[in-house]
Amino acid sequence: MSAYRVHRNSQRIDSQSPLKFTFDGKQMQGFAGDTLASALIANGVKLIGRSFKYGRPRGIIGHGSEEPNALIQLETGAYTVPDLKATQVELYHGLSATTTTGFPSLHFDLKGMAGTFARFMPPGFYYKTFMGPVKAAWPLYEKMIRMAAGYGRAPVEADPEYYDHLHHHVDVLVVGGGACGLWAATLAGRAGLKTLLVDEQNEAGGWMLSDASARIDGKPAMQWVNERLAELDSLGNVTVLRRTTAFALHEQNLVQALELCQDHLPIGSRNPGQPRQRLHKIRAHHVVLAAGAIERPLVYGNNDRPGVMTAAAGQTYLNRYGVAVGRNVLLMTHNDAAYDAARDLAEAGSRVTLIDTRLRGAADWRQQQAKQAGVELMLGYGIAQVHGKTAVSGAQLVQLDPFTNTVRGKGPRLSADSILSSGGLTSTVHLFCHNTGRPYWKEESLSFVVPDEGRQGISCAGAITGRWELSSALAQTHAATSAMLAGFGRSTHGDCPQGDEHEVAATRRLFRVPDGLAEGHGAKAFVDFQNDVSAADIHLAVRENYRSIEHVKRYTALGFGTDQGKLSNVNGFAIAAEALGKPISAVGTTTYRPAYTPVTFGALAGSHKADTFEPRRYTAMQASHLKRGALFETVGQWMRPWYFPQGKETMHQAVDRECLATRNSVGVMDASTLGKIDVKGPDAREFLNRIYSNAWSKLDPGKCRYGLMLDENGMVMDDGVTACIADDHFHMTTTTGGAARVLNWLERWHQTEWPELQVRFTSTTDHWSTTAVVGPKSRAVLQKLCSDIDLSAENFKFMDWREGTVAGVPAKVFRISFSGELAYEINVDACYGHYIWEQVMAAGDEFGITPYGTETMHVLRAEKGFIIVGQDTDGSMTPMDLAMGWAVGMKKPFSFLGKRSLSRSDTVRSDRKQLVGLYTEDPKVVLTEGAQILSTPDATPPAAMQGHVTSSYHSAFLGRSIAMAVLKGGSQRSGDTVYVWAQGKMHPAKVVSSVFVDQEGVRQHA
Amino acid sequence: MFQLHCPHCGATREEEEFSYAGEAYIARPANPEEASDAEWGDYLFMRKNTRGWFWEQWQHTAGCRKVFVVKRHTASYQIAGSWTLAEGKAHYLKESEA
Amino acid sequence: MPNFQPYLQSPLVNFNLPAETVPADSSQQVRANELPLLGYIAIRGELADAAIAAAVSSVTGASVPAAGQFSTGDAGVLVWVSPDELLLVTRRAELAQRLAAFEAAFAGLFAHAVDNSGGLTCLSLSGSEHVTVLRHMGVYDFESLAVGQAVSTVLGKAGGTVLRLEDDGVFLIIRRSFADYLWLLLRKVCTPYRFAVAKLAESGSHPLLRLLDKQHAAPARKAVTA
Amino acid sequence: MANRYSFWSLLKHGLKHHETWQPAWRTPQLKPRYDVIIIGGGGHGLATAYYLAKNHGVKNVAVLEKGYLGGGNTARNTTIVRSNYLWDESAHLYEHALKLWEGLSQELNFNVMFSQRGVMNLGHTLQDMRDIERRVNANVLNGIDGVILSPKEIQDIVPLMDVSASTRFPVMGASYQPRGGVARHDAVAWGFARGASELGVDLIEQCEVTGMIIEDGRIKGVHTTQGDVFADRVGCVAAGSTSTLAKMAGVRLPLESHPLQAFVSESMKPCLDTVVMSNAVHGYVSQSDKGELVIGAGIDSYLGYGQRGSPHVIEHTAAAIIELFPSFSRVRLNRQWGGIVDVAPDACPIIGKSPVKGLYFNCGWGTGGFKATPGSGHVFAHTIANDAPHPLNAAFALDRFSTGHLIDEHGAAGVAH
Ligand SMILES: Cc1cc2nc3c(=O)[nH]c(=O)nc-3n(C[C@H](O)[C@H](O)[C@H](O)COP(=O)(O)OP(=O)(O)OC[C@H]3O[C@@H](n4cnc5c(N)ncnc54)[C@H](O)[C@@H]3O)c2cc1C
Ligand SMILES: NC(=O)c1ccc[n+]([C@@H]2O[C@H](COP(=O)([O-])OP(=O)(O)OC[C@H]3O[C@@H](n4cnc5c(N)ncnc54)[C@H](O)[C@@H]3O)[C@@H](O)[C@H]2O)c1
Ligand SMILES: Cc1cc2nc3c(=O)[nH]c(=O)nc-3n(C[C@H](O)[C@H](O)[C@H](O)COP(=O)(O)O)c2cc1C
Ligand SMILES: [Zn+2]
Repeated sequence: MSAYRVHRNSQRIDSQSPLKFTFDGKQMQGFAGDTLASALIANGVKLIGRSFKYGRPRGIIGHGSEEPNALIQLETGAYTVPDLKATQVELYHGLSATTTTGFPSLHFDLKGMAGTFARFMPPGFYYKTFMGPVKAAWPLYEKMIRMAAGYGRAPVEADPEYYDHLHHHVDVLVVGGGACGLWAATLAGRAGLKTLLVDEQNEAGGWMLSDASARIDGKPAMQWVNERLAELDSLGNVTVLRRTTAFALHEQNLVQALELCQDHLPIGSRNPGQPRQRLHKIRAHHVVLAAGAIERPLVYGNNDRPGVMTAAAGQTYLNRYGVAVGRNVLLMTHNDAAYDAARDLAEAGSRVTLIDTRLRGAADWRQQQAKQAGVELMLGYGIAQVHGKTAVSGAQLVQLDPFTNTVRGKGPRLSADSILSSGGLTSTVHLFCHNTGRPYWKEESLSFVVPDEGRQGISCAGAITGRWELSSALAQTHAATSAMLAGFGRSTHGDCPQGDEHEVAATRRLFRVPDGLAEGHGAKAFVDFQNDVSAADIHLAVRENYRSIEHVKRYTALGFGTDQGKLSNVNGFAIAAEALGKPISAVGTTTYRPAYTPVTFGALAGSHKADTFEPRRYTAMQASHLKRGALFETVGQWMRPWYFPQGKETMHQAVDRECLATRNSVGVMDASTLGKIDVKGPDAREFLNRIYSNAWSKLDPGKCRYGLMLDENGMVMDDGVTACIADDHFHMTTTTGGAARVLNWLERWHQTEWPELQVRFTSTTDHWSTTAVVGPKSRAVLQKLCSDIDLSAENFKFMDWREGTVAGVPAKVFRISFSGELAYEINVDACYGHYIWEQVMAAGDEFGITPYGTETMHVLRAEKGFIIVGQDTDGSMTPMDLAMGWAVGMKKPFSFLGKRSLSRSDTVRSDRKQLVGLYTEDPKVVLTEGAQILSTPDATPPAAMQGHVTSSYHSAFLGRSIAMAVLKGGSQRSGDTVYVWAQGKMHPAKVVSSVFVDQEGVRQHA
Repeated sequence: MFQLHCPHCGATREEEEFSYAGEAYIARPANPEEASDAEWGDYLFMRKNTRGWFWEQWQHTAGCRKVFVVKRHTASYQIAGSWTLAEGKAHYLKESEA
Repeated sequence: MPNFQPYLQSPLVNFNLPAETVPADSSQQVRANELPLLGYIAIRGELADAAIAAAVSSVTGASVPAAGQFSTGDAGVLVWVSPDELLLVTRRAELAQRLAAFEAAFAGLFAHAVDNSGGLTCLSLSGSEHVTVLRHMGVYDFESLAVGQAVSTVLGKAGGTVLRLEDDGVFLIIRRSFADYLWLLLRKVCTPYRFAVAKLAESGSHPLLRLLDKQHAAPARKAVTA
Repeated sequence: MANRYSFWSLLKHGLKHHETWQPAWRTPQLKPRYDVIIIGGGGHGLATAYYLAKNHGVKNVAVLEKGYLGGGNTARNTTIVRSNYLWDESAHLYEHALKLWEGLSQELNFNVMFSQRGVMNLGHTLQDMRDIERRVNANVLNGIDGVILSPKEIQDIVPLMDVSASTRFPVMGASYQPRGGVARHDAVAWGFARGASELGVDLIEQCEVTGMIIEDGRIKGVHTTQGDVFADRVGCVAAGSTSTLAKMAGVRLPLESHPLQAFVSESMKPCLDTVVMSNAVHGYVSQSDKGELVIGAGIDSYLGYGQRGSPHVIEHTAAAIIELFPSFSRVRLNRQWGGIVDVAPDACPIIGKSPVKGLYFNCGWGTGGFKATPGSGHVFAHTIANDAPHPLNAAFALDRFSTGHLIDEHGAAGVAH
């Protein structure tokens, strides 16, 4: 065991609060404030996973969201989460985690064996093979590939926790709670702006949490951080959200941020009343990006061995978590900053050798400090190759040429239990780039960075601009924030905080540490750890002409992982640039896309789940339907009674009973879901003439008419009955699913095309409850409820409507029929809907009144050949196709919507599909809705399909089956025999009229 | 996700309140019966589909239900402004001429 | 004809809120309840037209509110919906009288009133976290909704109009068929807070509460349970 | 000459540290004149060039690509391949493509990882089930495989799906095309690129077409960012950018370009072995060979050339996936992106001649053209080579928008991906 706990004054763990946890079933202990990663390291765990492609042993390499290797499965059962980065999991008591890779086990891994053949598995190797020996072999190969891929396991139980969304509208959103973000928030807060600061970590402070020696305004940086937090806390206009990651930035500064509300708590002590995670949707006038920077490693041979880390990680584990990552540490750097890590580790008792790739090393004061702490300095060297297999055992050094990145000579072989490297910082530019922003290559910072001046609505502050020295990062933050405040017309309160000024020596421009061999000949030097992309792989991609950086990414999978290349991208771009012989700036970056770090699906969904996934709309009669045992059908968002089974009835039994009761006596149906639109104004009639295919000029008050609505393409889009209330006033009904669409349709035509027409549309769908009383006894039922309307056949005719009272309630009664029976639709204020329904039921009792649902409604209307838009039509049917030419007023003066389309060459073809009725030869056979129709019994593919069955039922009234269908040239094929085919079964049927019951209309006119 | 300004409500609201309503100012032929099949097809289906500054209609479906026009850049997603149908038309015509 | 005894049911009748109602107190972070069975009249007409505005005022006793606002008058609360639409929330008992008055006042004008009383209901939402709860449900900047303002916006996947009459709370006007969904959603987003179906405040001169018909507030008459 | 790819070639080159691999395609200089210019180096454009050279002997061809090859929608799609379309015209076209897919890896000597793991379209309402019935019957009668599955059968194939009756959109059944599946999108572009290049086609990247050279109603060539190039025949295969190019030629098209978004989860062990699509709930998902769930979101309603859309669309899709797969609630989104899809009014492609002689368009594939890639290239090459459509694309001509002979695949075909 090489890593060990030390005490550091800077540490953020509470050594008084030990926590027990298990990893791969082994009991371990950590402390409050630990991450799973820091606790694992402290427990001596090095091997944490196997690599994706080669099964190489891997350990923890980073300390935050950049971690590519330590993907673990947290917890089991319903609480399990795959692929969490151990570096971002806060330790809690009782936590259990397992590795996600290694088969059959982490220590004995078959893929690892296959890794022996790694040299034959370059990038894209699967594109080049698995194509033979026979085609059929590929599924087997694929199965193996799939089994070998993937990290954690998807949960298989429903999520026991919940999520919600919270919307914010703020003046300023600050992303990042490091020194710079805190200062920006302080200035915004002091200026009185409504400010929100988010930081992904459990504590604010950013790098200051790791850098024990930093000072601001002459005091320890963390003291300054705590003062800032206290001040922000005291300002009423500032909110600080911890454990909250801004993961996407969208148009007009809409930022999505994920707050982990309870993930840091033991499962047993989570509050079920609080969400597990919360998605914040923040609309900010101005965003300050202070997301900082992430240290990248250098690229060198076997740089993926467990025990290899970034220098920043080593420094963080030490200073923040009180864990020294090794007793015998090698640290390779090309910059000054990493000396601090070496110094701190040495101070804490580790043996540290600092390998500076620069011949002259760091600024004197840093070299002195390091030496004083006991660090051994080796200048002008680099690590060619790491030794050790499942753990670091040492490294082979080479002497570097001081000017070119080549090897000048051999170096010593050193033993070590831990190897750190620093390849400089990479600015966290992601959010800036989510909506078109592009970073630029700043050579002096050796990083892609964002501009100091930000852009419209966005300021950039601190390390994100490539400022690695605290003093200059703060100075830039101060300037950028002041400029932002000026934009708000506010002034800046406070002087720029001062970081210590240091002398710094120049960085060495180095990404890939040379090993003296041609690329691809030496040990694998990894760039992207999660996807096993080595420096040689990038060269190979370029050699094979995958030269665009996007091709390099896609061919090698560079940056494709769950870390999205936070450690690897810049090294990858630099190596590609070298292979291409181009400057890095000309290579550019791949595209930064959300999410900055992964986001739980559940959090994205929020409360749009289960019973609130999508509205369920109910009518006022819902309780009545439930009481009578209705089963429901979803129609659009509405829940409509489907049928009302009694006892053990099947649907067909129930529907037969409902149909017969209605045809023979009386049935009742809830028609409230139909869309209703009040159309009123002097030009209402003209408007209807334009919007409907049929004519409205002569419809008198007191009368109703069925109307067909076409789209401009001439196809039927909706239908319904419209009643004339007064000369300038109509009550329009639409299909249940079409209500909103039709209202918007009317509004758009009126507003955009005919604003001169004086007419207005008001939705009254919810206002009216509609009870349809249907059947020969419907008049008798109504007579019991209604004294002020003359219900006699002569005075209240089919397609009339009357106003009066029903059961003492003001009502509009329409004598319309969707069943071909004598029928009335009672419309009342929906608050009376339940009452009226129950009154009708009571009044109908003596006639055996029978409630029925949509299924019976469908049978009754099909018996009459009435269409249902959306079932008998599919957006390709004209009124003529539906044999409804009678509903087209070709002589109307205004060219109504869709009219012109009806005369196009294709639309007037006589062999279009037209609506017909079908009688099966065997009356017991109920055709399948959706069955295809053939002219001959030969169904050999490709068979010439003639049309299909749109509606098909057993008609209890007729004692046989009936069907509606659309058939090529159907209007001329009456009497033909056709062959109806569905799922291998064929039934002959005869083409007949689609009106099966009461062709003369006697019943509805009764 | 856009914030759109509804000139009727005089308020800037989130995209979720609105429905996109297509290219603005497509003129319906005054005499459809006189249009050829090709002209009618053009009116029905052919669209500018501009990459760049584009005049489009939105309807404030969750608010005032009014249709209005927005001038939006379809590649950068910048929004230059929004107007009532009547007000916008003058700007639109001026730009179309230019 | 038998002696009919019509009863009215509010859209939320199936939740039987009266049975759940407890006295309001300050420990409740979110309080909600229904103001059942009010009268709702959509007024359609160009509001910029002085004659129409005058007619509206004459019937309602309220001035025509500016965009995004509401006003109050004898007849109740008058909410701006669009440049050619207002919503009058009034006493249910006065519906017929109001509708007739509009008809008379709009004679000769291109304007009219449409009864929508069956189609809408009103919720009161108050308590220290009531704005937070709205922020869970909808994208609108509810913190900016000042007293006197009304906004029609989306709440979850439904629409709704939110009115702020006073600092402590808002009123939501929602559609009947979405009421069930919105109530479920409201209860869901209130999970983190102490929630109560709380007794509505004494009406006094409160412009909305005083529209409540005491007679209908009696649960037994309303909630014909199924 | 490019290397032949095989297991043995990997061994051979591996022993030589992979230093001996040839470029997958050549990087030629742009010539001043070609027989045919293809605008757009996506899957369709590259396939067109490949088949022009392979089947029609037209080898003096340039593919002009403004960015990098395969970087348009080809790089962004959810890779669903199926042929179970409703109408005869589209069914035959997509089935033609599917048959080509079945031999494509061998044809190209490039493993496009075509994985026939089956595609399921769920039905949640009675009308969905009618539509499914109609479509599956039509498919079978057209010689396309398809069956209807019961909820129980669905559950057996996709154990993690919630098929209980209590959900908001209960799963009532599904259509299932076993021969459908997914393929590796990038490999398709690269495979065709390599194949075409080997046959002599010049692939020119970073070459944006900025104008058309037209004389007397005939195409003569194009202006590009690399200079003018001449050819008597030009095929435009630019997906979301088609309208922009058509405008250069003075051609009006019935297209709208919308953002269409997708996202992937983190990579997980195999947990979903089929492609699952749902129209009513509006989500579709498969798991890639690498292990991430690949999920398609809804189309954004507005025009957008930004390759990004609105976040609430993604949120709704995540909700839809959880509705279908409640246990995926704790799975995490890794990356989201968008493409620009060119949608035609009838959700069907436009393939054929244009009013400008020698200028051909292949566009309108909208949200679902990846699956057609080989078939589209095949018939388009035929169209260009013969100046007349292949029988399979004759119905997809531009004139259908004036005759009214639309092939409306909207409702009937389910989510059109
Ligand atoms: C998110 C998403 C999911 C999808 N899912 C599926 C699916 O599951 N199944 C399916 O079948 N389909 C799917 N599609 C659709 C599918 O991606 C496309 O139909 C298909 O890839 C189109 O291929 P293409 O070659 O025509 O277009 P593209 O790949 O877009 O190629 C067009 C090329 O033209 C280039 N170009 C444009 N303008 C110019 C110019 N002026 N000069 C030079 N070059 C130019 C572009 O840069 C581009 O590379 C999806 C699409 C998206 C966006
Ligand atoms: N040596 C190192 O590794 C290192 C790393 C970073 C910063 N620094 C130095 O620290 C000083 C202060 O820098 P700073 O304040 O600009 O950066 P910082 O890195 O100290 O702080 C940035 C903070 O933002 C958080 N963050 C990043 N992306 C986020 C997101 N999308 N959502 C929420 N939180 C997010 C990070 O976790 C971190 O806490 C500078 O001098 C800088 O050079 C050093
Ligand atoms: C089928 C498919 C699977 C993908 N899987 C991943 C993935 O695992 N990781 C990843 O980072 N991106 C993945 N991507 C997305 C690409 O990184 C990229 O976002 C997409 O091709 C669009 O390109 P752009 O983001 O460069 O504009 C995938 C894309 C597709 C089409
Ligand atoms: Zn508005």
